[in-house]
Amino acid sequence: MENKLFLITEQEITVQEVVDKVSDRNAGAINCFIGTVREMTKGKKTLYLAYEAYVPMAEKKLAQIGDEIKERWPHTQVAITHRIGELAISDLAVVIAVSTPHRNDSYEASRYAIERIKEIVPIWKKEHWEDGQKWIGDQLEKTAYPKGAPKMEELND
Amino acid sequence: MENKLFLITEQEITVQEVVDKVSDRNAGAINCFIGTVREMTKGKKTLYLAYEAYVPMAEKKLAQIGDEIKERWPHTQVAITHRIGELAISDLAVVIAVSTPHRNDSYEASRYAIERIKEIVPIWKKEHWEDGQKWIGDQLEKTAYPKGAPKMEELND
Amino acid sequence: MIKILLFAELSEQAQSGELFIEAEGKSIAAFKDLLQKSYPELTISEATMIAVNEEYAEDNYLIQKEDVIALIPPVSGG
Amino acid sequence: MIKILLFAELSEQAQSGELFIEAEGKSIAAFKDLLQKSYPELTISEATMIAVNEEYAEDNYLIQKEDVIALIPPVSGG
Repeated sequence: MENKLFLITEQEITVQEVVDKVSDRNAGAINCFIGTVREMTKGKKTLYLAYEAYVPMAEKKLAQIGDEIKERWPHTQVAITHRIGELAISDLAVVIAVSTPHRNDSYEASRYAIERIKEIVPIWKKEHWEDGQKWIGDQLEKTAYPKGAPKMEELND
Repeated sequence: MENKLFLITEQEITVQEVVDKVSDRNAGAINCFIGTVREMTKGKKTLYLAYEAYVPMAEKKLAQIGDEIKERWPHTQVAITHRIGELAISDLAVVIAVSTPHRNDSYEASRYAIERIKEIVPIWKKEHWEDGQKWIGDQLEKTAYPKGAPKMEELND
Repeated sequence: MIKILLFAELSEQAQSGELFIEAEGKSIAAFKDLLQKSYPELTISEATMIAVNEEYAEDNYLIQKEDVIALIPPVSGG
Repeated sequence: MIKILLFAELSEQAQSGELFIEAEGKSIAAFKDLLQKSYPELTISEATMIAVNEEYAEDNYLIQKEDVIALIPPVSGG
């Protein structure tokens, strides 16, 4: 089942694998966004991260994001893989691939996907620093849209 | 020399190879834009494309784009590979990888890169259709900025 | 008894990934109140979403016999 | 004689990737005029940029003895 378009996995993510899922003869552009584990955040040093997910619901919500994107940007293909478990610095946490006929849409749809992931997909990150650990919540500090979908201008802050 | 950050090549491009060049412990995001050969454009069917480049100058201009990006978005890593020669439908023509500490910058810097490529990098595309062929020029139909650099608002049309 | 799934901070607080509670017929809002009273160690807030059968539920939804409920604290994927 | 590199449509029109022309001391603008007169089959326009030694040149640049000139028609990479 590793060829699911919307996948939560404990395995390392291969960028090419996700990109290949959106390959399309009528795509002129593929945007691939990769979220990686960063070492320093506001002067604080991360040792490693742990991600946990409500896996079946998370995959459904990723698929919902794919549907929202296809509705807003027709003729688009979307694949998203999110890794869970323990991740080291520089590991890939999420890979979003979007193919579209024209390039601008690929950027916009990809950015929409990452913002929506941070709103509705039940995945949680626990940061492990030298001096402690903490489950991170509500990074966006804004309204959740569990059922509907936000307007693009609401994504651009 | 395949590990050059700014490369013109006749070989197939591997996405992972370009992405790996911008891997950075302090990157939280990598945006990877892939330009592919699209079959249908405005109802016209492309059979294949040929790209030609003034190779040494093209690599210099790609590097210049990298410098412009680092100046506008600090702590950014950039790698760009453009393929030349004959390309089939769905082949990768260009791969741009940009790593940044925060995700918004990765999208903006990547979009800047593709727009600048279409302005200043001496690479030319010849479309081969069923009923003819043509060197494509001036897709942007706007002012060239051979030495300076455009403002972001000029890129957003 | 209704099965409640817990994740992240909440499963650490409960020292378990699941709980069972008598909640059939209750609204989501009433269920949250009851759960908080029964398990004061759990951090349940306005921001804690409730999923029923893997879909976000409205506050006025009435819990059915076979429902699987999950507490969804603010998410932080990506 | 100055070496002129041609690409894309221009090299097809000239049936060659290079030409040689007497252009030392000329400005870029004068060089473009001369080249167009000498090779009327070439499509040279306002949009045709001139590179000198792999860098775009201004119209008033004066061509030096060892310069390598390239004609850069509107680009279409990406």
